[in-house]
Amino acid sequence: MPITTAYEAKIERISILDEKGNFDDKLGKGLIPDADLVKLYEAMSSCRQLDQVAFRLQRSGRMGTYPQNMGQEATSLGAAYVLRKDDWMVTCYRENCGLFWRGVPKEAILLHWMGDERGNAMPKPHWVTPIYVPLGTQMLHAAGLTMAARYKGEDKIACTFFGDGASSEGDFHEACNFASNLKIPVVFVCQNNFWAISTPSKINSAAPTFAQRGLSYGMPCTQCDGNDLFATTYTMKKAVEYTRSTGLPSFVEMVTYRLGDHTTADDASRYRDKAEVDAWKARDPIIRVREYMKARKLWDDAKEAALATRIEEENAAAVARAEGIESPHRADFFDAMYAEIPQDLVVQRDTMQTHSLGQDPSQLPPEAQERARQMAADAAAAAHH
Amino acid sequence: MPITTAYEAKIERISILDEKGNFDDKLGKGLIPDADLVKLYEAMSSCRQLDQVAFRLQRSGRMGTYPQNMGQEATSLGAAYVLRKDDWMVTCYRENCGLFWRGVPKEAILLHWMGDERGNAMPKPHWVTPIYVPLGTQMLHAAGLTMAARYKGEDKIACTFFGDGASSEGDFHEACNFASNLKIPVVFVCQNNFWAISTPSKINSAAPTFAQRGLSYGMPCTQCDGNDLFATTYTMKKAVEYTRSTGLPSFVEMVTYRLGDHTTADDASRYRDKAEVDAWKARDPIIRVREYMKARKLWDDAKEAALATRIEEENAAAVARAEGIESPHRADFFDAMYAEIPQDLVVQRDTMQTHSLGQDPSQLPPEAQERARQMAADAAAAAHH
Amino acid sequence: MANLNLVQAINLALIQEMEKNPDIVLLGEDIGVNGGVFRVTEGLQKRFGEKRVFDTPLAESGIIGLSIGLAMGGLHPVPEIQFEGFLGPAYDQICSHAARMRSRTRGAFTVPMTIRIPVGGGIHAPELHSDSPEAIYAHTPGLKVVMPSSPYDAKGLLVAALREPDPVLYFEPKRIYRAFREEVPEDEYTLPIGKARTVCEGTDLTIVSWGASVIQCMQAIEKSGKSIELIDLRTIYPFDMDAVAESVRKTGRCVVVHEAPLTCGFGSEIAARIMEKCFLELEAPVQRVAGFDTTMPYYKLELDYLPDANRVTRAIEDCLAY
Amino acid sequence: MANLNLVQAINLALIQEMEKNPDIVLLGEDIGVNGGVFRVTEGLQKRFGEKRVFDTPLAESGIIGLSIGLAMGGLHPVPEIQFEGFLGPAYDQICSHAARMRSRTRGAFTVPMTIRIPVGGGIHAPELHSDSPEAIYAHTPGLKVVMPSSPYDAKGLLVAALREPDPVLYFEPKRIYRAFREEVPEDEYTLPIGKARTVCEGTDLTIVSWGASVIQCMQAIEKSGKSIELIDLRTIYPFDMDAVAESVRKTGRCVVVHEAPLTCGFGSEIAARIMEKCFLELEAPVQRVAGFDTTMPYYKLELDYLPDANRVTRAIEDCLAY
Ligand SMILES: Cc1ncc(C[n+]2csc(CCOP(=O)(O)OP(=O)(O)O)c2C)c(N)n1
Ligand SMILES: Cc1ncc(C[n+]2csc(CCOP(=O)(O)OP(=O)(O)O)c2C)c(N)n1
Ligand SMILES: [Mg+2]
Ligand SMILES: [Mg+2]
Repeated sequence: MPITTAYEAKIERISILDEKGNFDDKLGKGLIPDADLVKLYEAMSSCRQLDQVAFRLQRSGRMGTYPQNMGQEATSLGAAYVLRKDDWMVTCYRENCGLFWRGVPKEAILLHWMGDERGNAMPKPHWVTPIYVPLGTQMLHAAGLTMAARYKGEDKIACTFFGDGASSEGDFHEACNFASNLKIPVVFVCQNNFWAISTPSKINSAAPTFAQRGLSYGMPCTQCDGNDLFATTYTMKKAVEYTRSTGLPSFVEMVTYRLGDHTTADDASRYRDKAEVDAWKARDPIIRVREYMKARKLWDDAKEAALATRIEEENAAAVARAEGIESPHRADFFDAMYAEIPQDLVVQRDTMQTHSLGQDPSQLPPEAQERARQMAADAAAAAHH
Repeated sequence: MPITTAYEAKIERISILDEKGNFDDKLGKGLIPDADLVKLYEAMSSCRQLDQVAFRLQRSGRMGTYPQNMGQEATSLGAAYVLRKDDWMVTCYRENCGLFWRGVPKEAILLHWMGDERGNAMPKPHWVTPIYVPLGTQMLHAAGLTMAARYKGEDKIACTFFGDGASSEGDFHEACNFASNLKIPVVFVCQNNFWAISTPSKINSAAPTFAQRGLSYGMPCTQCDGNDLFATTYTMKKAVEYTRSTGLPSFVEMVTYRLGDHTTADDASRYRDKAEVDAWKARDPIIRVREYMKARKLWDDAKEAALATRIEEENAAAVARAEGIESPHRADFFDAMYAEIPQDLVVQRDTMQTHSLGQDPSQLPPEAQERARQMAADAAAAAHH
Repeated sequence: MANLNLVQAINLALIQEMEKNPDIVLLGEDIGVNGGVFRVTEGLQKRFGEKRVFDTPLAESGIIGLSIGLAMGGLHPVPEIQFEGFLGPAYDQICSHAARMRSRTRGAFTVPMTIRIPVGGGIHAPELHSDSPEAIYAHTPGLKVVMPSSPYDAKGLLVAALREPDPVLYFEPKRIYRAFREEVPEDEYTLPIGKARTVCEGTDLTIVSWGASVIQCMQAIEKSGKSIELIDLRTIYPFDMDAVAESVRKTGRCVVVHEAPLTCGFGSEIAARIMEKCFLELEAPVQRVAGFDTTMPYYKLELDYLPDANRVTRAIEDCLAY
Repeated sequence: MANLNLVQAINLALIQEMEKNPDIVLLGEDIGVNGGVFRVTEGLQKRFGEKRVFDTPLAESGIIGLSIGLAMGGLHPVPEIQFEGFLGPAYDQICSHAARMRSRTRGAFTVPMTIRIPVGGGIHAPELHSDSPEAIYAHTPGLKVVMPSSPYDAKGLLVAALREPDPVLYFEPKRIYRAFREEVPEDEYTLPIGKARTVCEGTDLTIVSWGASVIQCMQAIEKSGKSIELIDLRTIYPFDMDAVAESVRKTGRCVVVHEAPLTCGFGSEIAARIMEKCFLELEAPVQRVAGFDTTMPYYKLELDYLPDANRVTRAIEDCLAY
């Protein structure tokens, strides 16, 4: 038999609650208890509202560049809902909804985008990592975190999120390959929202799916409707079960769409059609759940109105907390560099100078020393202004 | 239909002339004309003998670290045989047999491993690239070279070789992904010889095949017996046909085995069993073809003896040419840096000093200038020794 | 002549050279329809087509590795790396290949390529969007490193880079992308790579700087009321040590200003060379006004990190008082 | 006390610290059964098991990225990069993450990790097996950079690194891996990171060096017949400027010696700082004996590239004659 079969693979696509309101009972029944569903819906709505608040903050100069999560709430939320609270969740920057579900305070995320490292000081009990700006790099950390936990006898797994664009980075390949070959239980979730800034996803993969990126490593791969909270929950449940029980990685593609601009610095109308966006607006993950809940009498307009008010207050409070924090001090970026700050950095911090005569004015003639002192005092006063 | 099929794939394995001498007529008949087969056999034998010569050169201090190609002759040769002479062949360091078939002079390869850049000055007409030491990096260059050729209206394709180990590097992923998404006709050949130095291939991929690494990118993938010249030829033919006609990349895994140490700096007995090596010796690509030719009366012991003599002479001549080249001059590594050498480098080259007083002795007191001149002259004399 | 900002000057240089040289191709993340996140390549895909101006997958090593292959194959690729913070993944392709290809193949293969990279701080950007890694590449033999500080220079230096037979890292200080305009000739001109510009002449002290910091230096000089000579290096490698040494021999004092961290920043090389070449003329130790040896902080504190006119002023005063 | 070479001293340090600290794990290419291509980890997998000493896929970014995760998760990983030339693919994980994690998370996550890397030339190796990139990492805030020059130092510095709460690049000069032996105590000792060693005292001139070059310096000093003080930096960042300045204030003259290319090598920082701190005491410009600003040539010419005792001698003589 000169031609034999060396390998065969098949990837399934999961959809439970579609945009037309069709619900698949076989997969969906009992998947999410009603009480949970309401909470999940509220979480998505709240995340969406915060996105709008953040947008306005940016536009009014109270926040820097901010990446809206709008339209993608069901992806990370499905994952966060399925994971154990002490599993690692290692995300990028469009997974706010999942992070908030984990308990990450909203002000942390706001603070980060306000240009403050303290927003990234993720408290340990949430088992989440900081926001990652360099794309594709965090999945390796997810593997390391999980391996460390296993080393210490904890049976944690990790779930790591990254975009369609980020899956083009070499580190993506290395992370999947390490996890597979070194047997590290990580669920890799590619959040395919069809765009990487202005780059359409076909430039990041010409293959029919992103899910098949996991085949290289022999991982079980699944694609799901990422705008369908039931599908993301179902798919994550299967993936997490597999990964937790075998100790091996698995791969999920969640097909979703970025309804907003890439970030507040972007203008998506330059590169994509309104028609495309409109089509996806009709597939909004939040609307879908709301209609489903209404049909099942779990939800009504009064509840919706009450929720809107509650969310507005909650998010305003989060903004207030983020803006209310005392300003960081310039000593902070020195003190944060090492567990013990090297002497040379102490001098830089204490003088705020790098030039040697500024660092050590004793080298100057006496009159000049006095003047240098005065200049330093003036500069300090100006800086505190 | 909540569960649908998003993707399916199947990878075939090709074997034509197996280690027991079975020959598959359906695939193999007419594949390699007899006259060619004899030449290909001779090429493999010559490459094998050169490996032994190089080994002895290294052991006797006449060459630095050298990576033997022994056992893998049929992989790159199959590719070189199938490719057009003006297709790019972008290899690593274990593809001597294919390079020699292309016309690369043997002394170039020897010279390279003798620590001389001139060995890497690959003459353009062979359309091959220099030997690559940093693993996994060359496949991107293959894509670029091919894209450049297409840009200029040439219908070249490229074939690029890399090891099982190298396929773990991030650049491997980026090369495949770029070729697939930007539609660059490159045949990617993973030469799986089961080891990356002491690291068994399962640590570089836990998946059943290396061939499936191409599925990520939607490429057609094939595995073949890399010790079977007919199989490598057949597989390359199909891959090259596909890639040339579609302008799209394809992926091939050639399963082979490194019969020697990783390099002359390695001692493979530290990490692998003699039994494994012996089993693979029985699958030697050269023996297989010889037995087949003998059975077909294309070859006999007299021819073998005559060939051995011819090869020995040829290879000795190549060594003589490599060793006979005049020594490189230290000015070379300055002059080779830029098309036009910056003034600062001219000074470094002409003085062979980096310290400023050595570069410009005119700054020294007159007596010291004289002494510096003398020291420089002494040093120059010592260096020419 | 047109009154252009730095972005427009670069755009113009690209257009004019692409029209002359069909081997120039542009590639990178979002450079096509979107014209790059800073709009530097705005309109170029429309003008020159998708074959010459194309978006790539999101992978910097891939972008540079592909470009190296394109260059080895006879083109002059102009890859854009979106921010200097994302040069990291491409470091190996730049330093192990682009920089070495000519030397390791004794000229059989060369890499004529111009890597365009927005650089530096001051624009309120997220992490890894505000760094200044020029010294890393100046320490890597085989590369040339350019950093303009004005629209006029940007055009002349870019045209020169696009005609270079060796790889050039062309750093674009994003802080001054749109900060000001100046007259930029439509006509062809090049500025030689390796030659500095004397921005203003003076006799009391020399300032050496490059990139966006040149602006802070000019502010400090204006305020100082002293006769200060300002040298804008324009190119970091090869660098115009003759111009620097000549000036310092005249003034006897020097302040070097850059955004990158102090330790092993390019200022250290300039300082060391000044000592070597002007030892007897130096009246005070060369002073370096630089970024601190910390990670560039998130933007709430970035202005505390970046050398500003006040710090330059202080260094001038101290150096003069010595 | 045992008479050990540098490889053995490192091996011993690893064994002793691994026995004390169960959180230390070793990983890298070929470090397990094979004991690493230089045999530095010989016997360790057998001794500590595959959980603590394991081979990885062939991918340097992966090795460092995984290690960062391990460190964030509470372990102290000790990744080996097979040769310094293969740090390139890991540059981004080192500089964008390992170096920044503490600062960008304000200490919520830290990266205690010791990256072991054979470094430098002189062993007749293929391309990219002979470089000296220490300045690149010294220019990257958040890292510590160590380079021992003897078995005794190697052990003491490695033990210190293995107890560091921040990432350390521990460069091992491969040229002296087996060049000589010295007495290395079995007993626990550490050498502080950030402190130099005065190899020999002198009054005429100071030499500052590190790594394998220290040996060439010693040869040159012996030959010179002069009273020369040799300072082995031991750690490149943080570096012991006090020791250097104190010595140069005494001698008034200084030669810095390293293998890396001259321009922006760490010698430039030392030279600049000496000028800053010892301006009035300096009797001659600081001289730098370094690798040339070229790619390290293939091995036929590597000895022409590397600074040798003759070049050091010449610099000493010139500096003294000034
Ligand atoms: C290594 C790296 N390269 C480039 C960028 C600049 N950048 C930020 S977001 C982005 C697109 C990301 O696309 P994708 O991964 O699909 O995520 P999405 O934004 O769609 O959620 C780019 C190119 C970056 N942050 N990191
Ligand atoms: C980027 C990089 N990392 C590490 C090395 C050191 N190294 C040289 S060969 C080798 C193993 C290569 O294995 P493989 O790719 O399977 O090729 P083979 O030697 O088996 O042909 C290693 C780790 C290298 N040359 N380049
Ligand atoms: Mg996306
Ligand atoms: Mg192999």
